[in-house]
Amino acid sequence: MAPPQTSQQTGTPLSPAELSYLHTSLTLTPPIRPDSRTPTQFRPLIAESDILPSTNGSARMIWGDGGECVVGVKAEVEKNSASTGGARDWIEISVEVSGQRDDDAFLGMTVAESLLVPGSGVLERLVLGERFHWKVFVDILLLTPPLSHPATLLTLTTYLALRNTFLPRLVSEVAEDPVFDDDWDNALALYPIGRIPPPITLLVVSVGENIFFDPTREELAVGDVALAVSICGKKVVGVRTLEGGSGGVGREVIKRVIKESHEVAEEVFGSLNSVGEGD
Amino acid sequence: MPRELDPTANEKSFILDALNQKLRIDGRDLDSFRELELNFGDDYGLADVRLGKTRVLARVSAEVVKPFADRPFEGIFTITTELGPMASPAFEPGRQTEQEVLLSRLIEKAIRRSNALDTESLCIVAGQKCWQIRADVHFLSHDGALVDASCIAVVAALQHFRRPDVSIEGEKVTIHTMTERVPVPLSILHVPICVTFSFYLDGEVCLIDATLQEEQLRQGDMTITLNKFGELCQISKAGGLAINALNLLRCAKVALVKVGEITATVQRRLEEDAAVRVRRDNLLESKADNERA
Amino acid sequence: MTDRRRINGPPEGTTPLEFLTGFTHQSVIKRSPTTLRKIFLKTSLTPPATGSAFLELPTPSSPSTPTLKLTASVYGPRPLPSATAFSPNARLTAELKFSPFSTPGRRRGYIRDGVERDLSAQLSLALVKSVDVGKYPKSAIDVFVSVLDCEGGLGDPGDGKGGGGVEVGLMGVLAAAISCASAAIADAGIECFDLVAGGVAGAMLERDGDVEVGRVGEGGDSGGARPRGEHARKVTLVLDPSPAGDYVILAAAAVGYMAAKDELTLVWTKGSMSPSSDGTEETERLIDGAIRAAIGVRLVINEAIKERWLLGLNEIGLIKEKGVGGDGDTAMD
Amino acid sequence: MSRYEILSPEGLRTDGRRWNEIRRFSAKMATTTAADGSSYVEHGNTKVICSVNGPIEPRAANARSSERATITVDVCFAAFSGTDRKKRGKGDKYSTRPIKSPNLPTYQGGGGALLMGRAQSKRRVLEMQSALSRTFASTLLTALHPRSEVHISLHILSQDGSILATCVNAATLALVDAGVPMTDYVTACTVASYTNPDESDEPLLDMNSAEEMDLPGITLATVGRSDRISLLQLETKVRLERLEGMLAVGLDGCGKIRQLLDEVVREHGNEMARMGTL
Amino acid sequence: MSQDPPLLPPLALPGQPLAQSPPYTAGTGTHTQNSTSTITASIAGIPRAHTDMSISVTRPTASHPHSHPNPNPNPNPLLLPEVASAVLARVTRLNPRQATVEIFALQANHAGAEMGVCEHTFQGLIRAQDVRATERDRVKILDCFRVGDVVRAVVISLGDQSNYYLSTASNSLGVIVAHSDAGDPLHPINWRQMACARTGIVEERKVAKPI
Repeated sequence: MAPPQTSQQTGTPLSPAELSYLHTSLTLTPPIRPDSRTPTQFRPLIAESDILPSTNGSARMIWGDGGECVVGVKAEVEKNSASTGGARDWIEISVEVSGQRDDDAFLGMTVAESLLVPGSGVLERLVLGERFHWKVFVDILLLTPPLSHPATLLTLTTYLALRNTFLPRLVSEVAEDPVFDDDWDNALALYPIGRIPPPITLLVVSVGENIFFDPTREELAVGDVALAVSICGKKVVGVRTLEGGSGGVGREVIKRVIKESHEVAEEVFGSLNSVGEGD
Repeated sequence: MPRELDPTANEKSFILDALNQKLRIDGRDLDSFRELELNFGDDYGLADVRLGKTRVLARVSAEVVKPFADRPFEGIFTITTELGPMASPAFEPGRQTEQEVLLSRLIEKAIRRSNALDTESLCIVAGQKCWQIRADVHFLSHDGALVDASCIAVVAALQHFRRPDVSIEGEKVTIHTMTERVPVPLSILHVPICVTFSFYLDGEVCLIDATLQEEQLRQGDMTITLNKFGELCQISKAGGLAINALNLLRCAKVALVKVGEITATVQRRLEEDAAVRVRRDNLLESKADNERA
Repeated sequence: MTDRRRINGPPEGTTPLEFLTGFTHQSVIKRSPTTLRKIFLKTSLTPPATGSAFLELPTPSSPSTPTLKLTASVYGPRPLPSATAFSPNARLTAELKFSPFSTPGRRRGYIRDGVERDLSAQLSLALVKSVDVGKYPKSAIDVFVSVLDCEGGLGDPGDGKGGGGVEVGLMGVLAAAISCASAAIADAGIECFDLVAGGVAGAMLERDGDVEVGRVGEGGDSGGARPRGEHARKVTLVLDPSPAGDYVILAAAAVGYMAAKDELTLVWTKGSMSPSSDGTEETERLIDGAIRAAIGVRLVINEAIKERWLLGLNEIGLIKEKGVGGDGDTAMD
Repeated sequence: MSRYEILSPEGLRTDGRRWNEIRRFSAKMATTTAADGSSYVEHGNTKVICSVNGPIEPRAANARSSERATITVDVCFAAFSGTDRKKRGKGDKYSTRPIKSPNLPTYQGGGGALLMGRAQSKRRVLEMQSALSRTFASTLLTALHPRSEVHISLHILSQDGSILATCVNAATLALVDAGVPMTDYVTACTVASYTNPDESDEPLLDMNSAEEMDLPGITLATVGRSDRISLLQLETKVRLERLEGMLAVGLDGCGKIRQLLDEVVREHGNEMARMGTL
Repeated sequence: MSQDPPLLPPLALPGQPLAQSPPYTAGTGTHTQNSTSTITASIAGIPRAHTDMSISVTRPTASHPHSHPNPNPNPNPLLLPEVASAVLARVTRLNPRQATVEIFALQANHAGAEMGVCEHTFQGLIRAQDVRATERDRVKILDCFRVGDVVRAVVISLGDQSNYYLSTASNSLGVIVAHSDAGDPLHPINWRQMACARTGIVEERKVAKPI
């Protein structure tokens, strides 16, 4: 069965010869990717949103390489006193990779970091009067770990789920205990249209002069540097280095990666939103 | 982890051939239990069940605890089972094997979940104090039919058990010692009994109360829990050989009869034991009577 | 049911003790944005380790100033545990641990939590790219960094601050850990392409009295609909920001930087939605800033290592004091 | 016995079904390429994803048997599958779904009860797993693949009654997709026994969670078209006389499910033929 | 020192450029940056230019910074067995096919390196066919080594995950220290036998040529 691919380990079964072949073919201009994609092209994926009635928002994504990810968002009312950590505890993210004991720290942190970007205005939409707030649980379930690094799959699915997350409308007064409008049609979107959308994180690997999006495991293995770039709305809100690559890279490369991913993100958002309308 | 040795090929073929001719190697006919032997300890709530070589000991004890926050009006009833190496070398102490979990789940469903014991009656002060009745099942030797035996043991022990009497005036709760007041029996709503069927030869043959050897050779099994009023408490046929629905119903009918017999035996033994006790502590008994009068 | 056997806690829970953290952050704000805090770095203080280093910043002027203290120790190259498969390169593992008493107020447990696992992963990333792992086949190099004291919390939720801005606490810790560990590796004499220095830079937004950016509510709509007036407020680039600083950091970057090769081994940036621009050039500015900080730190590392060596060499009188013109860091520019 | 009417005088159930109707059933095969076989089953609001790997080399030494393939099952309740999100304890991957039973109020809040709930559900999951593996062990031709393992992993995304049954159906589909040789489909459904005001009983096919809470019911799985029952579970008290009626309805229900599964499989087969993969 | 190299700093730090790759070559403790072919220091130490135009950076072994009560010989943590490096090893296990040894000292195979004691011992393997150069198929391990012997050998391969593969197939290689069953030291008498001075008992070994 497919080995559980954690962010800590990018083991590839490739021989040095194969790796060098891969590396050269990727450094060509124009580059040649093993699966003959263009550098900015993503692998085909099936996405559906709003699949689980028992959640406030949910999405499911299946990738060509068999990676499958389900995200369910649930909201519970909680006393402000209950969460000592302040507003940042109001959103709780857990990443569960099936067949793995504990949650994946790196992925969790990456998602949480971009999700809790200050000023995204999510947290204040969770406020319920003076004493209560919504506590949102984002449960990310990686059913069959993909053969490549799951970060992209994971965040795209999370984006879809959050995009379709709705919270019942509050009808009670600010001071009293919250009472909700039980008509689901009046529910409020967690991320209303026009406001800042949820973030996504793109996985980018740079080989020589070229930059590739949605890299496969093999491409990650030969890349000079692999970055996870989080984009929220139109803004780059986070960059993280991933394992893979040997030696450092010049700052120009990093900057180019950031620029390009910012441009590509536009298209990604576009297509994702179309999914949302799709079903 | 040590495993129970499987029967040799010879034993296997012999037993199966015998079964094919509707014969069991211990001479029983297919749908009869082994000789059920039930003894009680000197003090209340200790039942010792022997079913052939299988021997199970059930101990019921009570203590006063705080009821669960979400169910203030109910007492707590727990059953704990532990398969130790004493029963069979195949069992290790400590770590729960799958078999053990399944067994305890079965007994759980058969007795606790079917509300054989009326937990409301265990409440002393709502939300404050209640009795926790706890049944510990010990397996002394394992020769098949553990479920049936332990189920009998537990229900017998529950019926045999007497808890100290309590009196409440105002806030004050007094728990009277056994000598001070006659201890009171638990309120048992019904007496569930488990009957386990074992299926052989593609369902042609089905046995009751299989021995260990027979259990090892069976293709499928089913445990039906009934009480003598003909209420099904629990059926569990977890996979194994697929059995024709009519056969299953037939089994259920048979089970009902068996349950009747067993409950009767348990009842008889309880009465005998009670009689013995009366004779023994006649004195105390009468004294208590006067006090109550 | 088995759970009934264990002793459960009291049904009505107890509240943990609140500690007062009496920090006065004045010293921090006095620093000009582009000057780094003073760093104290000393190598080979842990005899059993192959190489080790201790880093502290800033050198406490008064006992009340929050400081960051951490030690790094390097073991190896030593043979891999027999279970692991053959590897032609050295396996470098880095583990970062917060000592239980490191964070004020809250005691940290001994089991590594998510933060620690994440930082450890990033740390090993930053280091492994600088070490010449090819030189040490089938051997393991283990780096242990333990944070003894971290300037008034990691800025993890709980210690109030940072609602409006991003947290730089962790970045500071990571950067310091990288520098310290790199010094330790050099001290161990393990062959590496270059030393890695960690640097942090942040886009600072002075908070003037009238507007509270600290609270969530405000920070919330600061994204899209921020009044024009707000943009007038100065956003300056600050190197090596202290989490104890009394200002809001809108965005921050931490880098692992190899000065001699002018290459990055690690990039970690956090941004916020305000001011609403596309974050690219902002991020770039920050990365450059962080690199500048890293260069500064690098000089300190050089000096520390040299100092250690002069000590060593003098002992055996291999060279005399004046021999070293200290032009080690001329290589940097 | 229940706060609201399970069965209206017109003979309609809360979700508008008649007594012998099953809920909307839709299933897909080969949903992912990562596993040898996979399926996704929606039965009403109960949704299960199943993936099968095997026959593979046993991952655990004790899962190796020299004469037949061993079947291992993982059941995992997603954190968001229940009505309220499960509170996960350190390390355990099981949902603390309240134990359903008419006379036990469901566990909620209350430290002790929750602890109990978690321990309970852990064992409950274990029971499910063993029941599933034993069910398929008797229908798959395991003797063809000695010293190997067939691993079935089930993820329950959303629970609305008949979970064990749905798991069985999903697993059957996935096993067919994986091409593991089997004698016939194993199909499962649930039957509740409703007590009319006039004490006469009425079996209701295919319980949803509300009905599971309030009514005694059985889960049964049959092999192929025959009325041979390989799995039968009853967890709550009910008169013995009623069993017969429930079984009858249940067998009929399983037949229906089998029909549906069969269509899915054939549809998928044709699909593959069209794609030229066959 | 032919012509003076471009000023070598008295103390080099990792990443510090020392000289251009042509004419100079990278010696120990240095590496050549592929991009700008400059010889760069990889460790902190004293750079030296050698007559063979190679530049090396060395840590003065005598002062390994933290070893203040300076035990001699000072275990050098950075010694790793490489192919062709000579080692001293102690025999720990024997079976008919191979002798398992633990390497406790070795001599890196670059010029002018001397035998150094390593901090950790490495597990090595002397396979029957690697014991001697002649009639390898007749080798009986039990007639060549005994547990406890100290062997001089060379590394022939990094081997598998757990063992380095060693060879004693040379006159200068083989058992150099051995004790009889009684525990008395044995002295080599010929290339395959050693004798005890006290009892005169003779035992079989693969003897290294005494130096």
